[in-house]
Amino acid sequence: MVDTVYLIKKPADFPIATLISDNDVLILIQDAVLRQPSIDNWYACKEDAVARAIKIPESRLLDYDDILNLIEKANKVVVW
Amino acid sequence: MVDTVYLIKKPADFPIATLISDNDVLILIQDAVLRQPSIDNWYACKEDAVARAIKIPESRLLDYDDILNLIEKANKVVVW
Amino acid sequence: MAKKNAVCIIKSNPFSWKTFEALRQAVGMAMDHNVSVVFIKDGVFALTNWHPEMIGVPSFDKSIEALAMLGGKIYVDKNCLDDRGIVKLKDFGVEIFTKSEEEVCKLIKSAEVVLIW
Amino acid sequence: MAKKNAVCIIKSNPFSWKTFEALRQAVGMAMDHNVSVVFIKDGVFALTNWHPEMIGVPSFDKSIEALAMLGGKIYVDKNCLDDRGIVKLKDFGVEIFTKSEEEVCKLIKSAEVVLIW
Amino acid sequence: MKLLIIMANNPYSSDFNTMVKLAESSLKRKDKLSIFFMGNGVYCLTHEKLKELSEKGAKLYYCAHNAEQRKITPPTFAESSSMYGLSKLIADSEKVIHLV
Amino acid sequence: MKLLIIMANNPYSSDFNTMVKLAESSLKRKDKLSIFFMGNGVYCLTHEKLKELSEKGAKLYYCAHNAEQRKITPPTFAESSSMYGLSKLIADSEKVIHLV
Repeated sequence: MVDTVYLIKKPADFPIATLISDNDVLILIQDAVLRQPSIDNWYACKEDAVARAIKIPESRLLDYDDILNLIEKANKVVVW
Repeated sequence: MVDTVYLIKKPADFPIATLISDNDVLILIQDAVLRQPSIDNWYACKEDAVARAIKIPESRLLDYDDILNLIEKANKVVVW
Repeated sequence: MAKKNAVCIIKSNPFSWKTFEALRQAVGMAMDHNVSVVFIKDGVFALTNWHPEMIGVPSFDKSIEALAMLGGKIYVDKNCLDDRGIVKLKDFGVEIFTKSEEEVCKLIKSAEVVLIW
Repeated sequence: MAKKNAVCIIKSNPFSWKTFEALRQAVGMAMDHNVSVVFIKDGVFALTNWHPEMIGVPSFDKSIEALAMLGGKIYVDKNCLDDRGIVKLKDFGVEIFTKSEEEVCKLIKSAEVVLIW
Repeated sequence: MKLLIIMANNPYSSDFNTMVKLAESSLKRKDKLSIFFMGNGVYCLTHEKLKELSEKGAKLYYCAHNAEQRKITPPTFAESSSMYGLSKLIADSEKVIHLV
Repeated sequence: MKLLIIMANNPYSSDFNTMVKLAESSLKRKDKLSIFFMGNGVYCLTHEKLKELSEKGAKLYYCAHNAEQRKITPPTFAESSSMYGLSKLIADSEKVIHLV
């Protein structure tokens, strides 16, 4: 069960650390794919990573359909 | 004699350190007035500082006429 | 139509049009929803005695008043004020509540809609 | 009309329209002036094999070619490449010179016009 | 799902690409999609992509005040609205994506 | 002095205020002032402040390509130009202030 999906737009511009719990998911989009976070529950927008030629493990990559599926199942989505 | 006038727009977004020589002048404008640099040869745009209620010593403040006078006398102006 | 708990987080400094638009949005929402506006990071400068008209930005004082009148709540992160050496807030004629970072997190977690500016 | 030494510094990453406009500007200037374009900081990503069309941004390959044809010089800060783990540049069919930070500074100091993007 | 995208950034920003791609994907999965343009987002109203999204089923709204302020002539397929209209859209949506 | 301001940012940015204030001050000291609008800077063309600057003596130019792309109808007091036109302006200027 996903509580909050956080969409992160800028490199290393993460929400307040205490805000993220185990049930939350971070998705790096746009330039945020340039730096990878040190926490565990993160994914990246596949198209934004591939377009920028940034290597991110396949298992971390989500296409837009995946992102919308996650958002639908979550309690809310926050673009940080 | 002023060589280069650097106009700085964002807080702490200074030019490469080795670029600034004693004959150069840094002028903080816009949001750059929020953080004061540690080097010596800097000024701030008076209106931008006063508008943001940021306290900067009067001797460091330049109005737009002062800024243009400095730019005219300098070899060049660079908006970093 | 559902009345929602909406939280508007203002994290950017107010020295452009962003905060003005954010507060206009918050006022609109306060007519239907429970709205909390929270100033964090450089957003806290919005509550100081600065002079928007000097830099070509409109004042949002009226939005702050309207927000309070419509029952919206205004919060500011205490740590972010301290970090910036801000000791005195401007008197908007409305109550501004200080919160700890932990309390801000709780507010965000319990919200149904969160809009970050 | 004076022919000038102009330096265009591209420090922002290329993943929006900025670099595209910067290079269009550099090509225009190269018709009259000695133009050097220098990629520093995240600007160096412009020289990798990325895919602008995937994110709705036009390719600037033609501008790079035109710039070189008009005698413009293209430089990249070696340190900035290393910091980002970039080992291989895209082949634009034009020569791209690597420079040290010190050399970049010299270039800026000796220029008459400096445009930062 | 009932999805609302609030777009407050200009058409030459990365947010524009994100908006278009999320919208296209959302329409493909038969979401009920609304997009609200405000602030510099009203500059998107004259972009050809919007007509496409509208034809595919997205409902487009804009803050009339912001459009007038920026002297934009909005296309007929977008609906004039206000901050109060946005409030109603938020009430009717299950998820809100705020791009600014 | 002969001053050129290149404006590549929108009218709701801090750069807009900087441009207006520098321009007003420059005109007061009888500079020969040119302002060139490109990229998102062409969105400034419909702002009322520009007419004022033009009447006070500023010469205004814009990249016609960028204006067309953004579907802006430029005012008659601004002159249609190009990147090559900008190059000529740079040649003729003593100082260039680049706002982007």
